[in-house]
Amino acid sequence: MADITFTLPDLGEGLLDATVLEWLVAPGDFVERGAAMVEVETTKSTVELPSPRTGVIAALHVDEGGVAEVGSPLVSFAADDDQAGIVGTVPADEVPVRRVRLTIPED
Amino acid sequence: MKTDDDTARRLYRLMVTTRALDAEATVMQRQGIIPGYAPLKGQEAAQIGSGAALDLARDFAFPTYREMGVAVAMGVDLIGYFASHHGSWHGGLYDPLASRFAPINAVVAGSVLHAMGWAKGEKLSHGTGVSLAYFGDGASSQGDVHEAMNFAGVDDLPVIFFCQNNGWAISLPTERQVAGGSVAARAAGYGLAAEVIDGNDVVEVFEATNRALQRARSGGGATVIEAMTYRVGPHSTSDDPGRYRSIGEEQSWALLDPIDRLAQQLRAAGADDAFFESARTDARETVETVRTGLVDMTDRPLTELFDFVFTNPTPRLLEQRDAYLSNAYLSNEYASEATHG
Amino acid sequence: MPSIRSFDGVRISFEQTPGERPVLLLHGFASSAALTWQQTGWLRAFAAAGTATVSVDLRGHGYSDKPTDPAGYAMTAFLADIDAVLAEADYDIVDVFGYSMGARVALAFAQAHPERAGRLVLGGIAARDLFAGWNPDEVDAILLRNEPVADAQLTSIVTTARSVPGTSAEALSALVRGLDASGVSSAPQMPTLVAVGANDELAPNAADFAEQLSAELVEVPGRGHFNVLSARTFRESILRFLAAQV
Amino acid sequence: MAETLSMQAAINTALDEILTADDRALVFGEDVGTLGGVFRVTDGLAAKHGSDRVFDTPLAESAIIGMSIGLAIHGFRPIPEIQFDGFAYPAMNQLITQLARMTYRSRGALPMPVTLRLPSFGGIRAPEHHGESLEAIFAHVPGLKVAVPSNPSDAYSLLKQCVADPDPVIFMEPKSRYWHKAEFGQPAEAAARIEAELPIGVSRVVRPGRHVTLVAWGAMVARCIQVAELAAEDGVDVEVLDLRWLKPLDVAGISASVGHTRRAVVVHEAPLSAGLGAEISALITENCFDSLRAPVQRVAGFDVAYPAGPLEDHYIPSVDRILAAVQRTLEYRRG
Repeated sequence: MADITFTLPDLGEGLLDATVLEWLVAPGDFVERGAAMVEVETTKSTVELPSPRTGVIAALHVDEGGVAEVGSPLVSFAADDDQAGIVGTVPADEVPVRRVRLTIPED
Repeated sequence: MKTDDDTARRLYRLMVTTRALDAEATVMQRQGIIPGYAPLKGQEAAQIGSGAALDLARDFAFPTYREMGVAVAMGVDLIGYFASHHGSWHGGLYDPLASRFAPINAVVAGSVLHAMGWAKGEKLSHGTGVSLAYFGDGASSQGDVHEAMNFAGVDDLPVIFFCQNNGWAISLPTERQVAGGSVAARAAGYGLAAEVIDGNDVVEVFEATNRALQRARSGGGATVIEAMTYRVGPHSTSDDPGRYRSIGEEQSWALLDPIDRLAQQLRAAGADDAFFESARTDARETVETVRTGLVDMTDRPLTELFDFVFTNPTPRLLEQRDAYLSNAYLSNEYASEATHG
Repeated sequence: MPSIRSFDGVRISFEQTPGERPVLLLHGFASSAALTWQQTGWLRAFAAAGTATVSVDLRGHGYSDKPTDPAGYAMTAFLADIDAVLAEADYDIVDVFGYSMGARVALAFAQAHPERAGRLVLGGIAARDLFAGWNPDEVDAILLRNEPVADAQLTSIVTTARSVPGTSAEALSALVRGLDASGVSSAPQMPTLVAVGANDELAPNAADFAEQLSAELVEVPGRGHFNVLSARTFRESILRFLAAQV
Repeated sequence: MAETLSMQAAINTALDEILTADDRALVFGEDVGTLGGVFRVTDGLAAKHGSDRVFDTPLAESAIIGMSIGLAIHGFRPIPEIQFDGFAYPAMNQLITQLARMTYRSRGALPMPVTLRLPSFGGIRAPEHHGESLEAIFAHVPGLKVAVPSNPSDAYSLLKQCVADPDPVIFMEPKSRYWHKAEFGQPAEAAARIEAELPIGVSRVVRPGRHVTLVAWGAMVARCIQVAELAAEDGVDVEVLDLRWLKPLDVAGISASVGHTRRAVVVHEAPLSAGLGAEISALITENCFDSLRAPVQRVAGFDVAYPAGPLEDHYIPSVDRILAAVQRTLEYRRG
């Protein structure tokens, strides 16, 4: 269950870090890509960062009030190894139900 | 032919319903009600504008797997349409002839040839109907599309080649897909009329489709319409656009929403809150109806594994069916379905 | 970004998003439409609510022209710019949402054209005059010569302002001298909301100000002048206020 | 401790090593570059080997195969991907009349070292045309070879063998097994295995037994191992033979197995009629007629289009359908 970690994206204008004002998601939440995820403050302005991924939040790496560095971990999503392909589902390894019995041959 | 206010309002209602259904489909996939879905968010104007222009008495539409908006515009049975995404029946459970809407087709470009063929039939029978083939910038690279356009050109066939250039074919951007940068530009090579239109202006799409319909009905032959739009959502509910494009790009397009654009024009033309509220209410009712239909949708009866392979089934196939359905090891709820004729 | 040429030849750029009831968005001192409304998620929130927006880069800011003559920054110039933009956008009546200096301009617009403003939201602003206590020469020391001055708050605000990319020190200097952002003459005639961060040091005693305008008030706990804009409660209360039936 | 790997990762490793070892090798197809493949099988290869050698193509399967032929004539070793089995149909002309025929037409002057990777077979509740089994079509074409791995280590070693082979090979990847992890062994071990298994066309007994042989490939191998374990509960000892190559078929291997179990059931997902099961059954009858204790049985998909949703569980040979066929061979008495 290797999580997928996203760093604080480059906020432009040479900014190196930002203060986390408020998380709009919590670990365990299912979030769609693009939904509002976290509010951060830079020296110049506040920025509402959208979720970079559709999935379940695994961990928030900077607490509210904490300083996040551009390029260092900000949020992790749970990513089960068995990621479905572009279509369809991942087949479950079910134990098959059997009804037919066999008889041992004489030879 | 200017689009009057009533038509614009009808187009708005159809787009609001399509947007609500499209969003609910992703929710239903997350909830496991359907295994997968291909969202069309952002392309409502291109689909409603073209689908709503068709004359259900004589025209025929050929969709791929992402034209739910066209199905809404043409009044197709939506529970039957969503049966395809529900995994009940690949082509959907609606009646294609009654709906004038060919079965859902998962391999793109193939149905473009079918639209051309239908148009050939319409011309041979001296009808005034027109077929409309849906394909995207991705499918425009398939040989089938080029062959269809050439055939239509040779015979001046009454078909509209409607390309929703939505910027992406799964992970490939249009500039890596469409050499020369324009699908419509190729029409000249086949002697066809062509228009590149703002696919996010539903009135422009509606009027361009009507122009092409008039041309075809009056013997002027085929038209290539390239509706420039944008696939705001992922290719499918298990796609991760983060691997090939930025959120900034998606959100800048999302801000230029085709539904809001028409809302602005309707509001300026005097539409009041009551109108907008009724559009939202209709959409909610349709979503509830479709959702309930899919939640209650039962598996297809086993006999349907065999029933539609041929129009006149071979004896061997019937034997295969009867042998399987009457097998002891099928659990009793199936065994009772043993065929009876 | 589309733009129009205003009465005095100054080119004003602005951004539009479609929707039902339009709202005019006016950013703060040394900011821009993108910084104040795009990055903070406001444009996404308005799009989700189906509300049309017109976000203007006020003269001297963003992509708009940046005159350096203080006379070019009279409030009447700002109002003329807005008239030109609204004419281009083909909007007669708009709701207006201004932040900080933009709130001053919004208030002036509402008072100049009461029949054109539907609802009015004034963010990050209070009774105190915008540049109250700002000595233009000290501002120039910081802006033009990067020399800190005794007033620590002024130094920090103006230094930050200067560091915003795309800003022009000369334009900001001229604006501080030219803009007569004096106090309020009369209560606006349309429904008004004053919305501030509870710790906004540039907008003290907002409650009195709201009362003076007979306006509703929202104070967001824990937030100051520079970080209330993207706060969830700030956003929700303003959207609710704007959505209330006229 | 032997490393466990999914089939996706095993194929990714093989492609990575091939691209590193042979600068003429190219990997291309729809969404294989930036996206890393719709099943992530080519993930990271474009970044590592550059977009000149791992690249996305426009959406046109005929062109993908036609281009591969031109590249091969130019001296490259193309490894194209067609994204799904059902998308191979538009490429049939290039595959059959051109790729399979070029060496013959040029009297050997133009070898075609092309390996087409084709995610195949069903079992993932996918839309139409995403669960088809085309092996019989390909196996019937003179000039094409066909290989089908059933597990990660075979996926690794078979793919390397296919790419090394100078002739065109259709490498059918059982997509329902992409995610299943299995013991893989160190790459060096796997490389050694390849040397041991030359020439191509070798099958493998994955479970020895003495009462009946189940002949299978791809995802059906795991299904047959399940059947063998269930049969053991009844005291019946089932041998499972993983063919690995469908063209050429391992006649010796098949004959050896059926020779000692004296009963055979062939299992495949493709429709029954004119499926590859018919060819295998004919070979068994021709080579093991005297030792057969029962007619060869075939358990396959019905002669219907690949169905949607839950119907796929009835279409694909189930444990019970295979057990029923095994029982027919056990209880058969000559008339």
